[in-house]
Amino acid sequence: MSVLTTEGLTWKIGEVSIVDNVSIELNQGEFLGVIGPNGAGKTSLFNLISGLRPVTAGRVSLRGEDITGLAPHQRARRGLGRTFQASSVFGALTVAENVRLAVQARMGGSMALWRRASANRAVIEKADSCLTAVGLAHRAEALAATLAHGEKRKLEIALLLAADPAVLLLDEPMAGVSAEDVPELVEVIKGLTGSVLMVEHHMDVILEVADRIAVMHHGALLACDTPAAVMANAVVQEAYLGEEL
Amino acid sequence: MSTIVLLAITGLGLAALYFLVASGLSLVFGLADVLNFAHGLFLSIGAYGTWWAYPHVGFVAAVAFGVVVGALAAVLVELVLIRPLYKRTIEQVLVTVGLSLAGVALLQATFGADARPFPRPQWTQHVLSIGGALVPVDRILLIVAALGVLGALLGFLRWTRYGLIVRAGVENREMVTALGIDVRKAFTLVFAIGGAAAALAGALGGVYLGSISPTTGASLLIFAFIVVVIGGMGSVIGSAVAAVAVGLLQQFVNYYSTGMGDICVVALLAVVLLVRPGGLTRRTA
Amino acid sequence: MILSLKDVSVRLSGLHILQGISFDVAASGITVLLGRNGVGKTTTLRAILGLAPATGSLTFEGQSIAGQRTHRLVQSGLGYVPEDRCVFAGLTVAENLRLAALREPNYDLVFELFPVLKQRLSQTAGSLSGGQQQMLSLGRVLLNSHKLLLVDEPTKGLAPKVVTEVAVALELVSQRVPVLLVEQNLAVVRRLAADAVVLASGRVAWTGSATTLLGDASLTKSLLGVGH
Amino acid sequence: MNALTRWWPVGAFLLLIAIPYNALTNAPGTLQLLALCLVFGGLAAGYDLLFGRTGLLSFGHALYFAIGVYVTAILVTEVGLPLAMLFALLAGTTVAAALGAIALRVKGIAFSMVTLAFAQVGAILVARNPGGLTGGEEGLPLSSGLPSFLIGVANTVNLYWLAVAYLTLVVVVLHRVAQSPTGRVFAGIRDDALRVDVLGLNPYRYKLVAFTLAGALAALGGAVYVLVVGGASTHVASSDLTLTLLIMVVLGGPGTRFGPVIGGILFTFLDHRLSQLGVTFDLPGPLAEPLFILGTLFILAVYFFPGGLATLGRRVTSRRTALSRSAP
Amino acid sequence: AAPQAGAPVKVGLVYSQSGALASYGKQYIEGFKAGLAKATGGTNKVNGRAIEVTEADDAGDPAKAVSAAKDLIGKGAKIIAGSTSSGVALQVAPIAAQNKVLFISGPAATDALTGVNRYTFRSGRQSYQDVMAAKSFISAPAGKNVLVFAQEGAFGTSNVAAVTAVIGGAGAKVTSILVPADAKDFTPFASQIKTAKPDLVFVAWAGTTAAAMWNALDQQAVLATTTVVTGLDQKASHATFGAAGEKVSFLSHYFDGATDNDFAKSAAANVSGGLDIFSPDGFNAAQMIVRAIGEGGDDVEKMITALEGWSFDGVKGKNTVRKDDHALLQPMFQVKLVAGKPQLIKALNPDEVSPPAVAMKG
Ligand SMILES: Nc1ncnc2c1ncn2[C@@H]1O[C@H](COP(=O)(O)OP(=O)(O)OP(=O)(O)O)[C@@H](O)[C@H]1O
Ligand SMILES: Nc1ncnc2c1ncn2[C@@H]1O[C@H](COP(=O)(O)OP(=O)(O)OP(=O)(O)O)[C@@H](O)[C@H]1O
Ligand SMILES: [Mg+2]
Ligand SMILES: [Mg+2]
Repeated sequence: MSVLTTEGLTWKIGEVSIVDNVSIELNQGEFLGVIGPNGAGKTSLFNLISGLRPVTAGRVSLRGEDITGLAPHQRARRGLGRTFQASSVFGALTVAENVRLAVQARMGGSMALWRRASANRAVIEKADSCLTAVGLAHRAEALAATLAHGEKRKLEIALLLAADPAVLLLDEPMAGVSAEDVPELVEVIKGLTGSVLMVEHHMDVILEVADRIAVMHHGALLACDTPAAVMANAVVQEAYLGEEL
Repeated sequence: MSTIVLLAITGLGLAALYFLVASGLSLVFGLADVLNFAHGLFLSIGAYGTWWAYPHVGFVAAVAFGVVVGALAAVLVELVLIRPLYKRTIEQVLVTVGLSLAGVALLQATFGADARPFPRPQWTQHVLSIGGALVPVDRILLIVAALGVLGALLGFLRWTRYGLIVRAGVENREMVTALGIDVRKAFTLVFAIGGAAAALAGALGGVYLGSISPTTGASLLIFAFIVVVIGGMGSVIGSAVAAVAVGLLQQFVNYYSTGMGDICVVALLAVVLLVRPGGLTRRTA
Repeated sequence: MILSLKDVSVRLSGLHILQGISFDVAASGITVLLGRNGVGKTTTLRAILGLAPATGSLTFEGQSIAGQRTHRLVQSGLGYVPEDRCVFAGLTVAENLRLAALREPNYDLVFELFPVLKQRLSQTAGSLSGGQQQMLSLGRVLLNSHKLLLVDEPTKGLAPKVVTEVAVALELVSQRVPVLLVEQNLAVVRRLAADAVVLASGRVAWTGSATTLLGDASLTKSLLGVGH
Repeated sequence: MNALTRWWPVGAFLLLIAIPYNALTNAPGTLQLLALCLVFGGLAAGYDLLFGRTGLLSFGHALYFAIGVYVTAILVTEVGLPLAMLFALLAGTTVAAALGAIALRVKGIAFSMVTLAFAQVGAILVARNPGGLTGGEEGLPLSSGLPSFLIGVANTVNLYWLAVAYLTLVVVVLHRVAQSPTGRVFAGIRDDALRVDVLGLNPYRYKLVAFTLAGALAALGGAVYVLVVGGASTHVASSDLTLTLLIMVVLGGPGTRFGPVIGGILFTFLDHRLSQLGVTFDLPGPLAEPLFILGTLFILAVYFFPGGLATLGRRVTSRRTALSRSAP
Repeated sequence: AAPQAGAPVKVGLVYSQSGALASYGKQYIEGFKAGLAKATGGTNKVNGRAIEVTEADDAGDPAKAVSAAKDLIGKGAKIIAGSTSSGVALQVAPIAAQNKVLFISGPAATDALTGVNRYTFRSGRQSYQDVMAAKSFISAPAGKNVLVFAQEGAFGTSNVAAVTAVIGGAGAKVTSILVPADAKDFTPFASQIKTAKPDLVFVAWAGTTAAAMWNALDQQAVLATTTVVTGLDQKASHATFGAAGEKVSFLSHYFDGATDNDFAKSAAANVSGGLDIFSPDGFNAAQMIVRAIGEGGDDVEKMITALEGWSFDGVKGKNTVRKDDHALLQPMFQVKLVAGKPQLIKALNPDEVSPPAVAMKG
């Protein structure tokens, strides 16, 4: 059964199609990798799915419901979560508060002016467990702005874990993560429950976690198949992978 | 008919005055990212400078003097107050707010709170009969000056390397430095240009209003803000278009429904921003 | 050796990020700076450029450069490709390049390496994809003939094919100009680097030849945490 | 150190209570000035809910304050004081909710300008004296309809209590809000509203809540202010007033619990006392202009206490913890 | 309470020392000091009791004025005087009544102050007197078209009301154009006036935009084609009329040289830079205070009785405190500007310009 479907999704700027008639089905519990050359439109596709950009044509549906016209927060409420290619965390809040905010957004009860946030143990405990899961517990009291790049990436994953979404969009979670930390982060990502759509340029990571791989090229979907089939595809070899270093 | 002509030309005169104030504001605001509340002060300095020099030299030289003084004041403000706060945009705005309060008080202490008659050469006081309307020459003078400033600014931004540096510096000052460019000079230059434009507005505005007082700058500033925002921050062309819209609207509405002009301008601002949040010329971003 | 750091320390918001590091950058080839996230690699490059407040001695071509203003350093031959690209989003590609051009810019080289930039000259840099921005950022310094390039994670976020292209480009560049490179992709390091410096908890943990480092499984395991 | 930071607000509160009970400070002039200071302390704190806590730079806060002032002044003779204050609060809240709903559709400087523009309309209306309601530039004195315990110099102390009550209310409300789940969302919005959106919360709703609450607090402040001063004048609707609030907040420390209160009190006190100083010592030129001194002080404060007076103590502590953490 | 012999009497002066009206404040205080010296024969004492004057700045802000007044009253002042602006005067007046102290308002011209309460008096003129003086410029009002050109707000509306009552009451047809005080361009309004072709235009304008406004009236040939009357402001403003000045008929509250009596001479001797429009207000206030203390000692009720109905000679000539509503009946002047200098055409005696009596409100 598919949890996320795009049908003929298109985004144009002027006459140029940045995302061109993309139809994808993400199945329940599936891990779908998205690869493609720089500028292929992967991030743009995520932006359309998460509602940050209005679509030019096509539909997005989440668990059978058409969400094409909804605002980002409405999609998030229905169980769609995402990370950003460039780290985006709440810099002026501590790491712990970052995650608590995300947990709270998920659990509800945010519109409560007269309640003490600290009284909600459930939120705090959930947040702590998310931080532990990504290995950031020791940085809980640091301001997020002072984290190094790799730590910010982990925090982003923690924010996503907190929201417990049914469908996750990960935009290059491994970019800039030091080699030492990659295996750890891969474990975190493998441990995600839910269906995942992940853009990543690290082929070894993709091959390790993905059930299927979608390939984008010039905004269009070039192929969407098993890893083995995709790796064997001549166009993918030529346009994306190039020669080994 | 003659009424329409009169309203249109004087409305454009008003627009020219707004543009002169707004252009410098927009330049500094859009490019150096500082919402400069002290801009009105530069205007007053230009006006008082001209007023002071006029008895000693001719009108043109006095205006030139006022413009130079205004530019110098802006440079001084940039060097002493704004520069040490780079990257701290909110604080920069706050400093200019403090400066605008202190500056008006300083002018008041120096020149008195009362309006001073502004020197007006005889020729600016003549009226031309155009289409049956008696159009004062000073309006035409303002329109010509505004067109000149518009052309000069566009040229600066489009064709000079400084224009480029300034536009890049707004986004990431540090990176401009890391490309081997002394970005501080460029920002000082922008302030100087903004100050000069404000001072010119002060000098010609003095002729237009017939008198200056310490609060003249502040009273023009609020409309200049509106013009800048309607036009799209940082866009000089946008400011020009917005100034014309605001000036004409105010003039016509004031005539046909006495005194509702200001409220209409505010309504225009609200409508423009709600329809195009980035102003007339800017993309929504 | 073209650049030399002696006992360089950096404090940021009260944190002692670099605690007295010393190493040299050879006058030719690529010296790679390694270490896990947050160890201070970026901070080291910024300190060299005068963008982070540093104490200690910094020598470039035999002259002390401590305390010099960044733009002067760049004019005197240091080129910088920052970690998060820092292209000017509101300027077009052409304007980004024009801005960076100092004396006698070599546009041909840049367009040869990154033809896509030539196609997108009039597009604003902010609307380029992440990888395209990275190319622009590299292209900007390659325009000028610098004496040393400081390059921070240039292959981050690039498609495998482009990673190869960038590596090849850097290799070409390094034949003319020495490079101090921060890189996480060990395949790239293996291909390019002559010397390696490894940072750990604010100090230099190891210096030596890159081949030695990557050839020794126990060293890579203990210093970089990879291998078996 | 810890005990001090925890207990000083209680100490300060006790001090406020003690002021009318000793001969030194129990003079009508002093109490009157202090009452004004406290009202502005509360107002600044309410403004900080927008500026310091939610990151919304409104240039039109004076409007909601002015609504509180004028509605109370106009209605007090008709319906009596309690009802007049209630209507003032309702009017301020409603208008803030309505205009906020429009203004918050745009972001950043555009938002600032729309609020400025709305407030400008308010200022124009007040100055025009529509239907003889506001008294135009001559203002609207409160001459009848007041309960007797608020009338006369001897009863200034009751105005003072009113101001203390207002300030306490504002501080308590804001403290609760800052500690609440909603306060956490405000902090998130201040940082990055788009990110909050993607987390599944609608930033617009939360901003509107902050805006309306701040408007309500300002309107209530206006109702108290008009009683303390004994009349309304156009100044309360001017954009200058919002700028002054901004200055108070920054002086004290935006986003801190007591900073804006301290800033408001200090600024108002100086504003009133400096001109007296100028007269007493016959100071030359600009030094006799309170605004000159205040503007200059403010600029110096921006330089030398970034983060405001309230963070002076904290900066010392944060340095200490930072050092101890990097030690091992 | 019986006056204690020898104890000083406290008087509080709350007026603008800083802010937009600072120069009016300066004229007032200099006039006051000269008046006090004159009325006490240079001793500053009445019945052997020193007059202890405390000054406070209100910066034109009623909130500050109220604070200062409460402070002074709290410290024992029985008399408050000053009020440079109408807004301040209107808010200080109720404070005086609530605390049962005497309030002698200064330059504030609003008619609303007359009869506002028993404790409030005024030492200057009110708008109505200006309008009465304006009326003196038309010989036969019946059937004439009179247009009031004024700034929007309380000041403008009360002028329109006064003109409608005074000149309209005498048979003229009164219309009005009200304009925002901070308008930038007055050309449209000037052109509206021209189209209306009135026989007389009464301009009620104060503030910094006056020069632009006059310039527009002149350029659109309003001044050349009809009689325009307005009030003459302080000296510093005379030059702002420019060429237009000679085409306008002025009414004047006071100007340097309007009178040449003993009081004016003694005032001029004590005031730097010559007398100005509000010098008499300060001078009168001092005279009234000396009278109040002399007759009433510390008893405010007695002070009121002493002032009500009292006539005295002052800088402007003969002044009378009307018993019913505490209006100060006084002469006004018709003036023309010649080369930027005011010249007296005619002094109007107090009866010709006396405002209608109103009932005492409180
Ligand atoms: N402005 C700052 N204030 C406080 N701490 C900072 C600041 N900037 C960076 N840091 C801290 O300094 C440390 C080193 O950061 P730096 O960016 O140099 O690491 P890096 O080695 O480049 O990491 P990465 O591989 O993730 O890019 C990190 O722990 C980071 O949290
Ligand atoms: N707002 C925009 N205006 C114009 N062009 C845009 C805009 N946003 C994206 N583009 C263009 O759309 C294309 C796709 O961009 P996108 O960011 O989706 O690529 P990507 O596949 O995520 O690449 P990368 O792997 O480098 O991150 C690029 O060529 C980019 O220049
Ligand atoms: Mg991308
Ligand atoms: Mg780094």
